[in-house]
Amino acid sequence: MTLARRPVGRIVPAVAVLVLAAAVLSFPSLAPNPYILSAGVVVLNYAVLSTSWNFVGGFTGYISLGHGALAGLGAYGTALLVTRAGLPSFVALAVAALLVAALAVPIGFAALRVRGASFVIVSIALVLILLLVFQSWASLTGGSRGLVVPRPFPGLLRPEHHRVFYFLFAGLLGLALLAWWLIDRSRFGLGLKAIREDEDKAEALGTPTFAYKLVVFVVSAGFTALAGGLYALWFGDLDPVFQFSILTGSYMVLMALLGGVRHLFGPVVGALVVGFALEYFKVEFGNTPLHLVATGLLLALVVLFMPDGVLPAIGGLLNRLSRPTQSSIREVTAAQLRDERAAASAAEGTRDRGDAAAATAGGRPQSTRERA
Amino acid sequence: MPSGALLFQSVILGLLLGGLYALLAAGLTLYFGIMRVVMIAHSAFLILAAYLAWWSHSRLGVDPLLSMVVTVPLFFGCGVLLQRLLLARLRPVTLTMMSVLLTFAIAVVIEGLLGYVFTGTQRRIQLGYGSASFGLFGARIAVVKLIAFGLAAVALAALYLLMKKTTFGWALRATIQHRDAARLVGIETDRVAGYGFGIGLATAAVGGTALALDTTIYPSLHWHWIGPLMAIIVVGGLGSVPGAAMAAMVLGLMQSLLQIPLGTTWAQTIFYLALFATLAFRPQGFFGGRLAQRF
Amino acid sequence: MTEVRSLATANLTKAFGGVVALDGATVTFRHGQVNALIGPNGSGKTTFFNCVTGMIRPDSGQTTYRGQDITRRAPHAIVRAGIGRTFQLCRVFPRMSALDNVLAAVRPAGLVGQLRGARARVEVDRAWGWLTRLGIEHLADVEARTMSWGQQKLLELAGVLMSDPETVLLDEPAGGVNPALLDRIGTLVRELNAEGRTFVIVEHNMDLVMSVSDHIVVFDRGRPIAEGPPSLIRTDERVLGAYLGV
Amino acid sequence: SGDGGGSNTADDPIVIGISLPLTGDFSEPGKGVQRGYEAWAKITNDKGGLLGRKVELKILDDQSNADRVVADYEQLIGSDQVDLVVGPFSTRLVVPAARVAEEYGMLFVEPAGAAKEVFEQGFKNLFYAAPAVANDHYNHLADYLLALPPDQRPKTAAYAAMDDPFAQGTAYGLKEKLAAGGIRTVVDEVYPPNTTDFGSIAAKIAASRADLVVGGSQYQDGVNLIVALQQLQYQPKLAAFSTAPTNPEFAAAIGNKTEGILAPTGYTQKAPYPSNKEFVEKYTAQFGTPPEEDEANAYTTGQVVAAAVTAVGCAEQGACQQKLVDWVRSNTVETVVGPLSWDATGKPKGAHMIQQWVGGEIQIVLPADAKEADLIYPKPAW
Amino acid sequence: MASEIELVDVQAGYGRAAPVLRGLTVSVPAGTIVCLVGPNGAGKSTVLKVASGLLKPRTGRILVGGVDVTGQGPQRMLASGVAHVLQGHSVFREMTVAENVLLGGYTLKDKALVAERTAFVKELFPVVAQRWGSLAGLLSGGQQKQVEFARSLMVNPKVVLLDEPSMGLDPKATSTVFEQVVRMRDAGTAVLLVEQNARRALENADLGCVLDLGRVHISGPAGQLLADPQLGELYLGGRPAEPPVSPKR
Ligand SMILES: Nc1ncnc2c1ncn2[C@@H]1O[C@H](COP(=O)(O)OP(=O)(O)OP(=O)(O)O)[C@@H](O)[C@H]1O
Ligand SMILES: Nc1ncnc2c1ncn2[C@@H]1O[C@H](COP(=O)(O)OP(=O)(O)OP(=O)(O)O)[C@@H](O)[C@H]1O
Ligand SMILES: CC(C)C[C@H](N)C(=O)O
Ligand SMILES: [Mg+2]
Ligand SMILES: [Mg+2]
Repeated sequence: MTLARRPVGRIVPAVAVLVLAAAVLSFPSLAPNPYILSAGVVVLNYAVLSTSWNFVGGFTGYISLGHGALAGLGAYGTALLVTRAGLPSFVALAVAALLVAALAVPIGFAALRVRGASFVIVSIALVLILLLVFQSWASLTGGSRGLVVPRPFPGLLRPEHHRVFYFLFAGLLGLALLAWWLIDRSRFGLGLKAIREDEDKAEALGTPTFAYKLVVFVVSAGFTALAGGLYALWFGDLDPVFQFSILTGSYMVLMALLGGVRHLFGPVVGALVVGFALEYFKVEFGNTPLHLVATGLLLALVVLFMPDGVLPAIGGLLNRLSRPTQSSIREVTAAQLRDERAAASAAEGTRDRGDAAAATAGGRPQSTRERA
Repeated sequence: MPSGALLFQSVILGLLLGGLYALLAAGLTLYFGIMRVVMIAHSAFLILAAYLAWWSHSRLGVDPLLSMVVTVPLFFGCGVLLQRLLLARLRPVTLTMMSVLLTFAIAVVIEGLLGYVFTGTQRRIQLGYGSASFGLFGARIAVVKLIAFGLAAVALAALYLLMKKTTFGWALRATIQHRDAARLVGIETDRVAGYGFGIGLATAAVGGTALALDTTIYPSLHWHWIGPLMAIIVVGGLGSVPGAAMAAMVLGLMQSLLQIPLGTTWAQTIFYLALFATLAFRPQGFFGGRLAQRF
Repeated sequence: MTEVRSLATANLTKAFGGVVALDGATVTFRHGQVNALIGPNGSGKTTFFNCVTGMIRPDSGQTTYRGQDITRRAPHAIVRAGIGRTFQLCRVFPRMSALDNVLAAVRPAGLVGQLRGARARVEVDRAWGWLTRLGIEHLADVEARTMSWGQQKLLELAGVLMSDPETVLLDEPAGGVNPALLDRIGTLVRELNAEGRTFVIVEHNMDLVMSVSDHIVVFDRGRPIAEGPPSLIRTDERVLGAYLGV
Repeated sequence: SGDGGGSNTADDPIVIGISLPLTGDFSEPGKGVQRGYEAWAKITNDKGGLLGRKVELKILDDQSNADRVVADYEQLIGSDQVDLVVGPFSTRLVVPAARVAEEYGMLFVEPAGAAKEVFEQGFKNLFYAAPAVANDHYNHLADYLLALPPDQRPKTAAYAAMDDPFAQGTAYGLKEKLAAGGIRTVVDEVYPPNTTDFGSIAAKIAASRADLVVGGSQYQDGVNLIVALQQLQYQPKLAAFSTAPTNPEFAAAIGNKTEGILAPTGYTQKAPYPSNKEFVEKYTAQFGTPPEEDEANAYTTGQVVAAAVTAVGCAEQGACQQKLVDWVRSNTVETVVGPLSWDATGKPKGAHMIQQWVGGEIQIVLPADAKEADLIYPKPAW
Repeated sequence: MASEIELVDVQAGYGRAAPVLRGLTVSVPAGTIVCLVGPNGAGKSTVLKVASGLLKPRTGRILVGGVDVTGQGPQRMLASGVAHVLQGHSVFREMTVAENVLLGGYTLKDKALVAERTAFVKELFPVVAQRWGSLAGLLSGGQQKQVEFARSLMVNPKVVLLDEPSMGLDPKATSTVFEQVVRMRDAGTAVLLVEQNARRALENADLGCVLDLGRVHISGPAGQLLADPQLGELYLGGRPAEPPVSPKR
């Protein structure tokens, strides 16, 4: 049963990757005007952010509403390194991301000690405290006057500027997705998922849970900071109120959740939907706060009716259509089972026992016939 | 060096502020500690209640305190519905996580509707006694602040008694801890959980009215309250009403005193410092902490 | 028979508020044996496991494993030293399939090991082997949370065995397991023991305890009151009074 | 414009793109600005439009959000192909918005980027359509106070400013001058924009017994601070707050205890400038109340753009924009706030007036040549 | 003899999955212990959940005292006299032992009766009295089970559904529990007992019922089932453990 599904399980993602990559890369040439292109940049930025968030949220189940703060740190870090230290833009970006990742170690040390609701609160607190610091420490950060990030390509016209950053963001997204995919299929990833399910049990099975959480938090922080920093270079104006906003973090959660946190492309799908939805609500309810209402309703609908996200919901639907309901009950009685087993071991002679013993000893069983 | 008079005045202001914090945190404690629901929308409801108080005062000419006659039952009803229609649909395994998002959505919806109905303009109740005050050993106590404090004290005491001394309180806690077992001892779990939520929201109605007496309100104000309130309930020990009250008073006082040397912005960081200190040294909270498990 | 000390504690003490759960417990388990730890409810057996595996810190006392002091190590480090355990209130990863539950017990080494694919053929086969031996292979693709109590219990056991511990601590492995299957579990324990694994089993099912163990330690009020082979324990006065209750 | 840019015929309206904070923190003044723009469009169209073409406004809501304001102007210029753009409200939004306009080469006249930061960005297409920037708002008051005989002159001053470039700019503009003139600063508080509880700040000011209290406020924070000060029964000799006291709802908001409060303003309905009479009349007819400062600033913005378009004779994206910019830079425009001209950074060269609440009404008291009443100092108790 | 509780041709399952119970009929007369045995995952707990109203059957009927109560929730069922003790651990972990036990009498209005019952269970299970004020979640596994059983003794129902009440209990407590079960039966209660401690349970039971694949496989007098060697091997266990494969070192 496990084997039978595999080929399909491999082809579908491969095709999805190709289609997605083609769509992403051809978008700039299809975009009718620079505005649409800039909207594309925004959506890609969302996608990178929510994918980065999903390193922590998706694998470990720790819901951080504070990832906006990490993006903000990346943005301010990049900006300050450019303006104060005079580093070239992209060097500053890399250095800032590394610094934020380093900073994520102590932050993670404090925050990852607590679970569930307490962690959510800590993550909210992180944003709020950084907001206070960046607002108050005006001599460094410019405070509420904001900070202007010099353009990395000063000669570029605005449409060209968008196009360049579109590809930069696409590259970053590819990198983040690759990293997520690698972890997802790895043993490290399985350990993280075990933490999500039952942290104490995972620890009791020998997973160094704290180290695992910390590592993935740092990776997530690094990618988030990269996205934030790249955004700063693209956007140009930083204001603590917007950089350190709970809403940013919440949108990341919304997008990841909407797409499906257990899926590689979940956050990307979520970013697309949210990106479009925000744009649509803005156009539709332009000058009333009803766009907030619409966003809220969208989130509520997802939570209530698609708690696992759009992708699993679609998958579930397809499954239900294509396959009859399966049962977890063994379809044979105890007596039949005994007879079957007896027959099997008679047919295979002593091999059955040999198999089992080899398996126990950590050896390689010669046959996998049981799974036919 | 601040003068003695300024210190004394700040202590008084801090205590009055702490009282308000305590009431507002109490409702959160209820959902959070007892029902495992992270209620981000609590402060949005608070602002909603404040708006209703403001609206009934400025449009109908009713004293804001009287508006509670309507808002408290109304909010109770809302809470019951909210729990029964929305939160009850969440899967228990992911309740904590999903409740964050669902209540976040509710908060945003409320903010949007408030903005739509009342516009984003900042509002303030204009009471005849708004700037009235009386002296106490050289300090001044504003009448409105004292009323807010009184409201908070009464509501808190009532809440505490309800949770500790009545069968309802027991039934509520049992419902949250093991729903099936609670049903099997005959508790109407749906109704009880609904009422529990209703009571939480009713405290928001009282708190919102108290809040409206002496501050400006605007639709997005609730974001401003979430941080300090969340910090308070963690410091106080999740689920402990007296703990939250103590933490609120202490932090309110500290904020007020720290404002003298540090200014408004830095003084607010006390909440987060206290939060991190709590997590580092006593994750179960400094004042409550009867809970057996970490969340 | 070898007399190698495997897991040993000296004066292990743990009090929760006024309740003294472990009261200076000094116990030695021998390598390569099936040991049983029995005692009335609340006598400190689970607490003993928790202290030994680092899940809680003892107030005082020492734990050694094969001569090494492991008292203050983190739980995962103790697992790496070779001690695996199951829980009394059985714990599985609820939203993972049975197969993944078992695979999650693999302990990778080194960075490369961490990043290797989790569904490597070797490991899947091994996991499958365990599921089969515990009679739940038909549930391999089923999420653990939808399993019956006994099925979860078996799944947990499969997970621990997958992590390939040298010494296995089982907290009430028989609780809720069908008696017909229990016989198979007894057999399994003996087989694994024959391969050199040490067992410490907490259990109230005396048939299982008496039939499977070489050495029995009886706990009462947080400390051992008797120990010896089953034949001896069965007739020990103190044990009869404190535990078997006749 | 349905057919996208480029092929404008004489019948096509001139589309003017604007993003405004219609919701969020700046929604109240944002709506004032919106009314001002609408009044300008109507009055202009009633007179036959610009270059014989109707004027059409395309207004988007930026939710008081800097990310949004950028996306809005991006959309207006790049996607909607508007012919002209004008600015949003508040310095915080003006700066990012101006950068978009700049990078698309558009003329950018704005009604509300008053803080000095706006003019330090090196923008070449930006012009602030009001008499003076924030730091100069209190110039007349500073001159007045420093000219008082030493024994009457206030000795100490307390400042409290919102953490906002504009609000701080006003308060600190005055502070610098007074401090240089020997008036000691005893309290200097900054509070975040979302502050609602002013008890502690007021306590500090009251405890300092400063002669003079200056609030760098937008609107509601000013109201709150005044009420908190009154609760503590603090009676300064002089109290000045930026923008709040000029709001029509101010008196009611603080329970009518307005006696003697001062405020700077760039606009008065009674101003003698020729276009102002028309503006006040038609605006009042359109909206039922007379215009305030925010409305006037927006109207002024419209006037500046109209003057440039009329003089240059074009209004579309492309080369025309640079001609408009050049024209504005080198000319003086008659507006409802008086004749305006700009330096190289787009900074206007005028000054603000000072108003004071006297007998339940707000009156201009400085400068002497424009005054409607005498400044009362020390102010009566509130 | 009229059945106190009767499940007639019940089909039931979880969510959208295939049914777990597939046309199952069980009835328990008053004053009788019926013991359900069967492999893990056979559906024993599911039977009890259907009987107490925790799980609504897809088809089939549930009769209590001859009255059709199909589809009623647990509160209504309790009111009709059906009590259910869950498998595993279902104490209210963050409430005290006292609160747990007293909540067992949640539906009782009579204060005196509550006091009397409390005294009774305190005497029956010493740990309840000793740990009266501590949080139930901090007790040991077996102690929690005892508290749970004590909680269920606070009311005096007509039908008791017990899901592995002896799991995790030490021999003394196990005996106490079985004694109580027998006493209930003697007082006229209908007891539906699920036990993996199958031999011991059948020894105390009147009727036995072997469940497999969500159907009743065999049912009959308990003694008869115990005597059946085939059933013993398949469901009741009790073979001596196989000798070790290789000699011990
Ligand atoms: N976290 C805790 N806090 C307080 N008391 C505890 C805690 N854990 C265990 N205890 C107490 O310590 C004693 C020993 O408990 P333990 O769980 O070790 O018993 P046990 O021997 O495993 O019993 P059982 O056979 O019932 O599982 C009990 O009285 C229990 O109430
Ligand atoms: N919540 C659930 N959701 C989906 N399937 C379930 C659920 N609970 C049980 N099942 C399935 O129903 C079947 C019967 O479960 P049940 O708990 O009734 O078994 P049981 O006979 O009590 O077993 P045990 O002896 O292990 O307790 C099992 O195959 C199990 O996988
Ligand atoms: C004078 C006002 C219209 C200026 C505006 N409040 C600003 O933030 O810059
Ligand atoms: Mg135990
Ligand atoms: Mg069961």
